[in-house]
Amino acid sequence: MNAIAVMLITQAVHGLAYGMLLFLVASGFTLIFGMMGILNIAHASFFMLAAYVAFQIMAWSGNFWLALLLAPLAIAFLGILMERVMLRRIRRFKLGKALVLFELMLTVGIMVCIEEAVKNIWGTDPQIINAPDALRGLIPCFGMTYPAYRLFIIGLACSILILLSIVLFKTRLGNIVRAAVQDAEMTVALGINVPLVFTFVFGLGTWLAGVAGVAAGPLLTVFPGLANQMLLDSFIVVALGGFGSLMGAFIISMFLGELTAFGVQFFPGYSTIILFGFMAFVLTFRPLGLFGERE
Amino acid sequence: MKSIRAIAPPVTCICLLCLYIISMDIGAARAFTPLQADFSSYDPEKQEIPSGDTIKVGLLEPFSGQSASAGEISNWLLGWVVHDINSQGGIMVDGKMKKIQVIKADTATQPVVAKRALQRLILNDKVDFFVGTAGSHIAIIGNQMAEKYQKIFLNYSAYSVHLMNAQNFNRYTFRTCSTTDINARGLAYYFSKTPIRKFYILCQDYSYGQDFGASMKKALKEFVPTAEVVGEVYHPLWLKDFAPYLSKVQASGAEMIISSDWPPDSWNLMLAIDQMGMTIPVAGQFFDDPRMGENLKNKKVGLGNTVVNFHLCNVETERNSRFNKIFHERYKDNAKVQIDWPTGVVGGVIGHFYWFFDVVQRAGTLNTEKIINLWEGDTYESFAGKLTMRKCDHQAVMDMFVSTLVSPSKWSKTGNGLGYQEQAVRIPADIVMSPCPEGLK
Amino acid sequence: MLLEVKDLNSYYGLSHVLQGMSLTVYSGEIVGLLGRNGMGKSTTLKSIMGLVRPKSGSIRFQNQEIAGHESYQIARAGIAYVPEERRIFSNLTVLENLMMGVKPGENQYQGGWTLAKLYHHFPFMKDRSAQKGAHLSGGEQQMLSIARALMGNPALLLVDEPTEGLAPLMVQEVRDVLLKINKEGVAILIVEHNLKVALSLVERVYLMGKGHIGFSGSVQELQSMPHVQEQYLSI
Amino acid sequence: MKRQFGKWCAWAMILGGLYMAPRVLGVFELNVLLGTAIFALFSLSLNLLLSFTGLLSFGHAMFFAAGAYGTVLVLTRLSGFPLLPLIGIGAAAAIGLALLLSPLLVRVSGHAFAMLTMAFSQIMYATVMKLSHITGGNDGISGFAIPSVSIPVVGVVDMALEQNFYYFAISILGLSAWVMWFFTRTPFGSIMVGIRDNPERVTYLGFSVPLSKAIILCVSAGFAGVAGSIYALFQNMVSVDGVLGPLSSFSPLINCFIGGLGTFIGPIFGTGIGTILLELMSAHPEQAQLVFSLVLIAIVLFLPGGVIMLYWKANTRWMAVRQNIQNRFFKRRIYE
Repeated sequence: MNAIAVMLITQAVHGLAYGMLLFLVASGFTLIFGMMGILNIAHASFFMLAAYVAFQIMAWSGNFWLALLLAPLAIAFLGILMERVMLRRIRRFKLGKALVLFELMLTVGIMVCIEEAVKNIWGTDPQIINAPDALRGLIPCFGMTYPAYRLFIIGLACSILILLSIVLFKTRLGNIVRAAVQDAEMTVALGINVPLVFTFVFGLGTWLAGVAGVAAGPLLTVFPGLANQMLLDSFIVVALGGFGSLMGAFIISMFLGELTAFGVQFFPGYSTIILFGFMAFVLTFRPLGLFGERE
Repeated sequence: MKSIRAIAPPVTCICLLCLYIISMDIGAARAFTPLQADFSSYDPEKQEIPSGDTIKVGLLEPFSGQSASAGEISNWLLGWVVHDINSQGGIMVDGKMKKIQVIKADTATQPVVAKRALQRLILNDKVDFFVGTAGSHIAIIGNQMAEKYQKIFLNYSAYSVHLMNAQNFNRYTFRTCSTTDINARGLAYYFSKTPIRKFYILCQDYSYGQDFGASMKKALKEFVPTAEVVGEVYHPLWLKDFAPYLSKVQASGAEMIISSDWPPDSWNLMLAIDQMGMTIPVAGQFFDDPRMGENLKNKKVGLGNTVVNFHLCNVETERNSRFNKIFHERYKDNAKVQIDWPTGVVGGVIGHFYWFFDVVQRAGTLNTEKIINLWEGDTYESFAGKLTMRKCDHQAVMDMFVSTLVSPSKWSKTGNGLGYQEQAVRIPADIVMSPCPEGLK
Repeated sequence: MLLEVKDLNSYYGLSHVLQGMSLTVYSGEIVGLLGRNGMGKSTTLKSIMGLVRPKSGSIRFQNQEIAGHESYQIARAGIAYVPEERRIFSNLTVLENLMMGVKPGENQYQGGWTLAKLYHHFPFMKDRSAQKGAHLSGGEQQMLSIARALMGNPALLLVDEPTEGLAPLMVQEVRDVLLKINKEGVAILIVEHNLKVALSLVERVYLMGKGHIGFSGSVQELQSMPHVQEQYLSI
Repeated sequence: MKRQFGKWCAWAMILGGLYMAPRVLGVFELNVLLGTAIFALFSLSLNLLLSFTGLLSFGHAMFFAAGAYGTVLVLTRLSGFPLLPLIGIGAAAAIGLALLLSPLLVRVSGHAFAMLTMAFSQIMYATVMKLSHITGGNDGISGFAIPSVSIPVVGVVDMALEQNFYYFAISILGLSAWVMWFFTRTPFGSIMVGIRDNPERVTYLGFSVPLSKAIILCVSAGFAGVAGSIYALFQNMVSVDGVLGPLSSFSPLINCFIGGLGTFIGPIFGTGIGTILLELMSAHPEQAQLVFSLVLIAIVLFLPGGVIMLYWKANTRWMAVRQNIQNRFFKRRIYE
C-alpha cells in the first residue's frame, strides 16, 4: 500500500477513535437533554470526575478493569443524587419554560463546583492513568500497525452503542424512555412512573460520561481543564445531531472526529472555523439539528 | 575580687569586639547566602505569611483555570526562597529588618483578569514589587502596569522574545528567564554537534509557540545550515488528541520533534508518542519532567529527549550540588510534589528569586530607582552559573544548558530509570545570547 | 358512583381556570362535557388526570381520593386519558405505542382488553403494527390513541376532542368505536366540540361556563332548552 | 405622592453617590466601580434579549467584542480621532454585526438561537485569533493613549486621568441604561414581551416577528457594543480572552440570573453582587470560583427569583412572591 493511503487510513482511524470517545460523552448528554430537557452543562465535568476517580482507584488497586467497572458506577450514583436532590427540587417550583434557565444555571454551578473540588482534592497537576498491559503496544490492522488502546476505545464504544441500541429499541424500558423523550406528560398519563424513568436516564447518562472518562484517562492526561475541552465538543454534537437523537449524536461525533483528524492533516488551524461555520449553517436551516425530531 | 579585676579588661575587650562585629554584620549591606534555612520544616502547602511591616511581593500567576498548576509551582518556588530569607530574619531595608510577605494574584491566564489582579496588587495591596508570570500575553500586561505605576516587575517565566523588544521594553521590567530566541539558539548549537538533521516543529498556536517556531528556524539556519525542517504545525492550546499530529510527524521522516509545549500539553504529547509506539525524541524546554518519565511504559520513549534550559540539576557546580541535595532530601518522598530532582525551571527560578532579593538586600532600600540602578549590569552567581542583567533590554545574560535524557540515569527517581545524562552540556552566553534588540541601548 | 369531582379549583400560572368545578360519572355511562373555548374543559380532564395539579377540591374515583396523586398513580387506579391532538409517540411503532398502554407489572392478557381484541376492533393496526406512529393518518392516530388507552384496562376513559380535524367519515368511525367501547363496560367522559356528534353519543351532558358547571342534565333535557344551548354553546 | 418622593430621593442619592465617588474612593475602588458599571450595562443589554424577548443567547460577547475591537482598531489606526465618536463606532460595529447576522438569527428561537449565537461567537473567536496581525491575537492590543476631550466651557479634559474618565464613562453608561429602560416602556417594549409570550399573537396584530426580533437584536447589540467600547478604553486594552472567552458570554447570563430574571434592574444587582463576591475572595483566588459556584447553586435552589426577591420577600409571603415572579416573567414561557 502506498504511503498516502496508509496516511489517510491512519487519520481516518484516529478520527474514529476520538469520535467514539466523543460519542460516549455526547450520547449521555443528548439522552438527558432529549428526555428531560436539561442542558446539563455539568455533564463533561462528570466525565472529568470519572477520570479522576479512576485514577484514584488505580492508585489504590492498580487494576484498570476495576476502575472501569467502579468509577462509572460512582459517577452514576452522583448523577442520580444530583437529579433527586437538586434538579427535582427546582422542578417543584413550577417555573414553566423558565425551568430550562434554572437548570442551566444550576448545572453551571455544579460544573464549576466539581472542577474546583477536583483541584482541591487532586491538585492542579496533570495525572496519568496507565492503560492495562494487555492494551499496550501496537496491533496490526488494515495493513499497518495501530495502537491497541485506541482500538480498544473504538471497540468499547461500539459495544456500548450496540448495547444501548438494544436497550433503547428492543426493550420495553427503551420504549418507555423513547416515549418519555418525546412526550413525558402523555407517558405519565399512561401510568408510567416517569420521574423514576427520569432518574434512570440521568443515571444512565452520567454512567456513559463516566465510562468515557475512564476510557479517556489513559489516552489523555487527567487534568482539571479536561471538562472544558469535552464540553464544547459535546455541545456541538448534541446541537448538530439533534437534541435527544442517539443516531444523530453518533453520526456527528464521527464527523467531528474525522474533521479534526483530517483537519490536522490538510488544513491545520482552520478546522474550528469550518466546524462552527458548518454548525451555523445547519442550525440556520434545521434549528432542531440534522436528526432532531422534537423541540 | 582580685581575679575578677584581672580578667575584667580582656573580657570587656572581647565583649566590645563581639558587639562591634555583630553591629558591623547587621549594619553592612551584605549579600546573604542562599539555602541557609532548615528546609526540613518547609511545607509548600502551609506557608507562613508574615504580616505587619513587611516587604510585600505580589505573585502574579494563574491560580485558577487551565494553567493553575503553573501558579501552584511558582508559589512554592517563591515560598522556598521566602522561607529561607524569613527564617534568617528577613532583609535589611531602609535600616530595618523586614520579612517578606507574598500576596497572590490570580490571572486565570487571561489578560483582563490579570490586569484587574495587578491593579489590586498595586493600588489596594500596595505591593513593593511584583513577580510573574506564565503566558506572554499576561506578561505584556505586567510590562505596561510596571511602567504605569513604576513598580519593579520580575518576569521569570514568559519567554516570548518580543516582550522586551524596543516597542515593549520599559525600565521597570526585568527578565531573568531565557527567551524563545535563547532557547532556540542553545538547541540549534547543540544539534550542530550531533548528527540529527531532520526536524519537525510542533508548537502551540499562540504567540509564545509561534515565536519559538520562528526563533528555531532562524537559529537552525545559523548554526546547522544542513538541517532540514521537514514540517511545521501549530496546535491549539490544551489539545486533546495528539495522534493525528503525530501521524503527520511520522510520515515526514523527522528525527527530532521540536516543541515549545508546556504541561499539560507536553505530557499529552509524550503520552501520545508512547501510545503510538513511536520513538522519535522531542526537544524543548519542558520534556524533562521526571513524573512523565516514570509513567511512560515503553522504555524507549523519552530516550533522547533534549532539554534546553537556563538551569539543570546535572550542572556540576558547588552551589548546585548543595541545592540539589537539599531539594532531593526534602522532596524525594513527597507524594504531592513528585519532582525528586529539581527540573530546569524549578532550580532556575529559585535562583532568580534569590538574585532578586539579593539585589534588594544590597540596595538596602525599597526605592525603585536605586534597585534599578543596582540591578542594571549586576552579576550574580546562581546555582548553575553566572547571571548578568544586561542594561540595554533588562534581559539576563546566562549560559544555557542542554541535556539529553538517557536510561539508566542517576538523576532518575530509582537511579536506573529515565533521566538526565550525567552532565549537562554548557553553552556559553556569548553563543546563545542574541545582541540587544534594535533601537535599545 | 365511579368518579365524583367536587369544588375543584385549578390554576394555570395565575389564571384561575377551574372555579369550583363539580361533576359525577357513573359506571358504564358516557358523559359529555361541552362548552365554549377557554371555559376549562380540557383543564378539567387534565386535573382529573393529575396533569394539572388542582389547588383545592376533591376527586374521588371508585371511592378513593385521588386529588393530589401523581398522574401515573391515577392512571394505575383505572383512569385512561385520550388527549387532544392524539399525542401518538411518533418515533415508536404502532405495536410499541399500544404496548406503552400496558400498565407496569401487568400482563397484557390479564384484563379484558388484549391485543387480539384490539386488533379485532381496529383491524388496520394489525397490518400496520410495525409502522412508525408518525406515518398514520389523523383518524388512524386517533384510533391508536384510544386503543393505547384501552390497553391499560381502564374503568373510565377521558377523551378530549376526539373528532377535531377529522374527515366526516372518520368522525363517524370514531363515534362508532367509542360506542363499542362503552358497550364493553368502560365509562367515558368526553369533551367534544361537535355538538351533533356529542349529542348522538352521550347520555348526559355537562355544560361549562367560566370554570364551573353551568348546566347538567340528560341530552333530552338539553335539547328541550334552546336558551341554555344559546347561553353556553353558541359562539 | 409619598412613593414618588421616596423614588426621587433614591435617584438623587444614587446620582449624588456616583458623582461623589471619585472624591471618596481610591483609584482602585473607583476602577472596581466603573468596571462593575460597564458589565452591568453589558448584562442589561443581554437582559433585553433574555428577560424581555425571551431569547437565550450563548454568544452575546461577540457584540461586546465587536464594540471593543471596533473602537480600538479605529483609535490605533486613525490618530486624532475624537473620543465620543469612537464610542459611536463601537456601537456601530456591534450593530453592524447584528445586522449581518440577523437574517440568520431571527429565523430561530429557543435552543437553536442559543446554539447559533454560540457558533457565531466561536467563529468570531477563531477569526480574531487567525487575524492576529490585525487584532493582536492572544496578546491583544494594549497600551494605546485615550484621546483627550475638549469641552467648550471647561477646556481640554485629560481622559488618561482616572477621575475624568470615570465621569465620562459613567455618564455614557447611565444614559445608555436609561435609554434602554425607556425603550422597554415604549410600545415596542410590549411587542418584545409579546414575542416572548405569544409570537402568534404579535403576528396576528400585524407586526412582523422576524423584523421586530432583528430590531431588538440590533438595539441590544448596540448597547453591548457601547459597553465593550468603554471597556476597551477603560482597560486600555482589548484581548480575545477578555472580550470573547467562554466566560464573557456566560457571566452576564449569570449576572441577570443572580440579580433576578424578568426585571429591568436585576442585572445591575447581579453584577454588583458578583463584584462584591470577587473582592471578598481576593485573598484566596483559588477558592473564589468555588464560593461563587456555591452561591449560584444556593440562589437557584433557595432564592429562585434572584437577589431582587429579597426585597419583595420582606414585603410579601413566599407564595405571593412566586406568583409575582410568574406574573412578571414566567407567565407562559421564558422563550419560545
